[in-house]
Amino acid sequence: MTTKHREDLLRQMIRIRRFEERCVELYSSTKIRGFMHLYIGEEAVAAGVLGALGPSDAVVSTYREHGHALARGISMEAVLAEMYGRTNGCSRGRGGSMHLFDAGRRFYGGNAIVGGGLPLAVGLALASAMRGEPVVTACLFGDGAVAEGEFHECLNLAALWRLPVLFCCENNLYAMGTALARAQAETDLALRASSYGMPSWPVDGMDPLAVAAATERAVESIRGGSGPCFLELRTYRFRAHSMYDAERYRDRAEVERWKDRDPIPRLAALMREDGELTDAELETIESEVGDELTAAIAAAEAGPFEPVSDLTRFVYAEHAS
Amino acid sequence: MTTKHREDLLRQMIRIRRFEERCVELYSSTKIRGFMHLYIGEEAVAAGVLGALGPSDAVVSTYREHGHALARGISMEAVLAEMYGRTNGCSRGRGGSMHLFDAGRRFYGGNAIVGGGLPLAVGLALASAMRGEPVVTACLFGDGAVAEGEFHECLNLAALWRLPVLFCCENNLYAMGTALARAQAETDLALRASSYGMPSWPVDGMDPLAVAAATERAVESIRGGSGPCFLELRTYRFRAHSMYDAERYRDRAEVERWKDRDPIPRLAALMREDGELTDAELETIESEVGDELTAAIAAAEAGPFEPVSDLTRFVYAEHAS
Amino acid sequence: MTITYREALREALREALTEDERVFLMGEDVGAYGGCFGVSLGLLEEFGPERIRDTPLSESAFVGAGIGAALGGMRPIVEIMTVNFSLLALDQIINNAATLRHMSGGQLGVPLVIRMTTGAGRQLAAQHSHSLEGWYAHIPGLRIIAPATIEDARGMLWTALEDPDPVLLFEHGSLYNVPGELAADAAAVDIDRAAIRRAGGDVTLVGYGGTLRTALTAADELAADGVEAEVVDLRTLRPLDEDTVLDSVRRTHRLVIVDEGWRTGSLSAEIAARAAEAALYELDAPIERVCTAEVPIPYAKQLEDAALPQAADVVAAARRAVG
Amino acid sequence: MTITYREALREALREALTEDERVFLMGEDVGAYGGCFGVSLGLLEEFGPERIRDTPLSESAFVGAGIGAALGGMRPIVEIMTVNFSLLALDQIINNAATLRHMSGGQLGVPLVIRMTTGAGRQLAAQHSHSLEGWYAHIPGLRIIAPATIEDARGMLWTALEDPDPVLLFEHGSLYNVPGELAADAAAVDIDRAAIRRAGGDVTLVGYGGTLRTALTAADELAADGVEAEVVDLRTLRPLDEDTVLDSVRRTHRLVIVDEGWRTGSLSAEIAARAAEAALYELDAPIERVCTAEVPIPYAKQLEDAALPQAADVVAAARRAVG
Ligand SMILES: Cc1ncc(C[n+]2csc(CCOP(=O)(O)OP(=O)(O)O)c2C)c(N)n1
Ligand SMILES: Cc1ncc(C[n+]2csc(CCOP(=O)(O)OP(=O)(O)O)c2C)c(N)n1
Ligand SMILES: [Mg+2]
Ligand SMILES: [Mg+2]
Repeated sequence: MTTKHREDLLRQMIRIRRFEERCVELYSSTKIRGFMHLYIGEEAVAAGVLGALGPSDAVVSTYREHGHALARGISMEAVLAEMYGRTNGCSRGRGGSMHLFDAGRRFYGGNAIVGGGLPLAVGLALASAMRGEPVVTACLFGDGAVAEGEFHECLNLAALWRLPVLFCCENNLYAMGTALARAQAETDLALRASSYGMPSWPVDGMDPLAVAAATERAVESIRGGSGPCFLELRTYRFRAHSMYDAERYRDRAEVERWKDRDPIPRLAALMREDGELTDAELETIESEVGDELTAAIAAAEAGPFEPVSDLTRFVYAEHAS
Repeated sequence: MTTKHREDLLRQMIRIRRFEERCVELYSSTKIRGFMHLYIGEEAVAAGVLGALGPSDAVVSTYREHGHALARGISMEAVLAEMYGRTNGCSRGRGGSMHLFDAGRRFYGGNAIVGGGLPLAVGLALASAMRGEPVVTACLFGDGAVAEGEFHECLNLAALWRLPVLFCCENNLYAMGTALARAQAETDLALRASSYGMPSWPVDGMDPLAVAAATERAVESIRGGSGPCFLELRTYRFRAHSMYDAERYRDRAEVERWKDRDPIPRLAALMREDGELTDAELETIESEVGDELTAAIAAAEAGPFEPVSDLTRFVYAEHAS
Repeated sequence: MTITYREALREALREALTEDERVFLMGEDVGAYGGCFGVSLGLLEEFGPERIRDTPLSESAFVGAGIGAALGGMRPIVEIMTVNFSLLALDQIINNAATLRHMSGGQLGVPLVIRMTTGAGRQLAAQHSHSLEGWYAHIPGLRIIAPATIEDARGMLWTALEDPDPVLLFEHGSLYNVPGELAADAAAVDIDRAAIRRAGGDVTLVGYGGTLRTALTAADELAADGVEAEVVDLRTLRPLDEDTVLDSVRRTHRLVIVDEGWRTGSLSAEIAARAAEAALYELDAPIERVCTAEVPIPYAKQLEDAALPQAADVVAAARRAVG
Repeated sequence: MTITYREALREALREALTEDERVFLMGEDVGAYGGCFGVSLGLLEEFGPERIRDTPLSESAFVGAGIGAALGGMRPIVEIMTVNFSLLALDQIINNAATLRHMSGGQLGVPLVIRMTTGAGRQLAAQHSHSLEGWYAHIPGLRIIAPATIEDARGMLWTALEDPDPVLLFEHGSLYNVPGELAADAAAVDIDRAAIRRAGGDVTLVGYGGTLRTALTAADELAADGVEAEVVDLRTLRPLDEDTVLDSVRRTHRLVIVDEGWRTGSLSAEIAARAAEAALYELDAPIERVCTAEVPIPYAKQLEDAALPQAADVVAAARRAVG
């Protein structure tokens, strides 16, 4: 892997981290409202997976998707303005944190029903297959979604029809307050997925290099026409499930142990060791990200609100006539 | 296995076969209406599975359940009267062929939504487990149900909570006109089920002795508290899916090959070989079954219709007051 | 030419598959079996398994896949065998199909047609006899259509496919075998307006889908008695063409609504409410609703008949209204 | 004592678990997490994991398991986090819970209580803001209740558990933190009758669940203007206590219905229809409905506020009715 590639991964993770740290503040000052789910700790997955996709590939995500959206190239301004409920938001302010969309970048949300995105991904893949386009649809979802019926229906359908779907299970060991072992009879999710007859493997989701490598391998296989793949990305969320969560269901110590594996300092250290990163360079990244963020906040805050008279727009298509 | 046991299995299969053969005639003469699904060819499963259960065990079934109902001890009269829509039917004529019930015999239907019975079975098993009763809930469903989300949710839940459920998949290779290989990415259903971490095994569903033996083994394990089991009962329906089916989706020759394995003559031949059955004894069984059937038809036809003034009964409980 | 409702639907499918290569049909047993009610019989042979796709029993996945395929540039027609099984796909229909355009601030659209059989009357009992098309009409973002005539069975599909939003098309199970005349050049029909199927000045009878015939039969009977009923076929249940209904009421001053939904919360309630909001002073008699009894549909014939709206009930209601 | 709606619900759960050993609570995160809205906080510690059961994310399975457990002699309380996710369990609710008694000719009963949070108003956007309790009221075999007051939050659960049929209990998300007075000896309440929460002779305002407050606020504003509104809280949405509503209309001759459902096909339509059927000649003004706009609920606050029924809208409607 080139230095440039590693640096991209590092920068992407830092962008996501700093962005969300700021979101917490903005939420506290009630600039952001509704439900908000932080990705902090899981950045290696977004950086690694999204970084391995091409612009014509499609992405389907969850409500914990700030990181996915940013890594897909949606600007900080568009994401933040969305959370501010402004028309310069990537969903015009109608979606909020859980519903980021960007049709041009083939980013199909932002789905807040656990498991609800999987059928969309299967359908997007079906469309590209029928149109003969060499496109991969990446579908990100959590370990909690694995228990839902739609998971099963979709893995079977994708495998049966050999559709170009990359199933990316972000296994952060909890679905809200429910630990994996209290939700799954078989906790080895890659093993479970392999029972549908598709290549599946577990990946260290705290290591962006491993995530990137695994995704590249899978994408190559899928684009080659051999049907879907499944990646179990073993990761952890450092923060609460949402902004209203007292975290009664896990130990502080467990969280601390995982924080020792924080992907950002880990990659930075590795790059430093390999002579690929100096303190000054890291500074530069941080300050560029800081500037990007400051500008994004300013732009988001300057965005106009949709007039109430437009309330019922976008329920049905607007006819040209 | 004792001669008595074998004879019981044979008699049960003959009862079901003759009953349904008559149903076809009664359907043609429009005495029976609505949807009707025949079990002919699959009798070894009903005889073997239901015969291995005790009276306090619970049963959840499908719309193809005449055989299950009869093998559970619901009388021919009650089943037939139900299909006639009479109040002496086992569901008072409100259910018809697809909705046979008998609360006293813990026969919980008769469910016409594919996969819809599985959650009920999980719940019945949960209730018996919470009440400390040594009861098994047998849940019968087809290969088609395996693709439904509820299959997945229920197998996981039962395995996770180690509930006393016996999952009995009647794999007759078709879901209506859809051959198994066109519905399942992995056609070895016992293997699929084992991925939920429960003991699963395939059984020759054309052999009532094998079915009975496998069920006994599974029931013993479940009653011993080791959680659910899964049986894949490999069988075949000799007739059309329902009364409206031109069977475009399969070869006559395939059907004929399976008919060579008809469980009734097969068991009869075996018993004859082993000196357990004479032609005269078989005659006797047939004529006893014939008499039972004749009496059942007479009783069904004599049953009263529910008065229209009672239409809205049984929507809510009738309060004593 | 004379053709059945089923054949008219099939012709519409054939035309769509022929005219637009983005169109494909997907659902349980639409291919090898020929469709559970025979609507798609022969299409697999004609268009091949890529475009006539049999699915596993996975309503949520294949309906959702239809939504995804629509997002991806196709024009899927998804068949759910019957409305009864659509409950398993409801999350996809409501939370995705009906919602994506709005949630994305207008970026996405879901040009999807979902066909399903609806209705009771064939002794299929409680789990196979739902009439939920009126219930679906509650959901913004969906368009709900219910062809009641041969012409609409032939013509509504193409119009639905041209709609950039999701359309649910409900075929009443008791209509498939009904024959009728169809012009050789029959083509797409408008789906924006309700239709007056019979003119009359004494009372307005509103029906749709399976209840149009009930209303027309009742109208004939009333006519024999000298009462001229105007019969309105809603055709599209969402958005409702309120104007056609209310205009009729303004002429007849009496309103009887025939609805196969369970009375409480059926579409008939919405129509009655709109009349009570917008035409209260035009009403010369209380609004009458002839609906399905509030009971899961029983198997026994006499009970099922009693549960469903019958022409005689409509006649009685109209007589009460006319006074 | 002063207690919040949330605490009142928790007290009701605690009482049920204490009084009846067949009762247990099952759902996503009801245990270790304490309930997604904190309703069941502390109950796991008090009653243990056998009776406070965290489930995997499998709405259809655990709702269906609740039905099965009820058949098996237990008295389950199933929590679906929010009504939005109940769509995934709808087949079980409609085709099993609501139907088994009838299909079995009266042999089986499903004494199950399903609790869920409903409603919008907290900027949770389209997939998390449904108000479908009125929609559920269409289904025979179900009882639908919606506690709008502290007393009802405390008292309805026990009554629901004593019901031999399935009861869906809808808790409005914006009420959890609302405090109120509760008598120390508060106990089960009747769920058969609607309640008049404010007497008045000029206009009837009907609300339920989350819209009761809206109606009461509007009534206060109207009173300042000399218009005395009577406010009816439906409490039970199915079966509807039509008498209480119509009696009030017969006194006031004006009807305004406040409903958080989307206007078309909302419960408000049913109430309007019943008034138009049974009390047409009592109405001195067209019926008014103040409902949610026909749009998936948007995230942005000004849009969400505009979409939902507000007290000012109710005041305006009442003024139109009073004329
Ligand atoms: C169908 C459904 N059920 C419940 C919820 C409420 N809920 C939101 S997030 C969540 C946990 C999901 O866990 P997981 O899939 O592991 O994703 P994570 O939050 O860990 O990223 C739950 C239960 C929901 N949104 N959708
Ligand atoms: C959810 C659902 N989808 C579709 C149907 C229509 N349908 C009835 S039986 C059947 C085939 C089921 O096949 P299988 O489970 O293998 O059982 P079999 O009929 O072979 O005994 C189908 C598709 C249904 N009843 N329920
Ligand atoms: Mg998780
Ligand atoms: Mg089968």
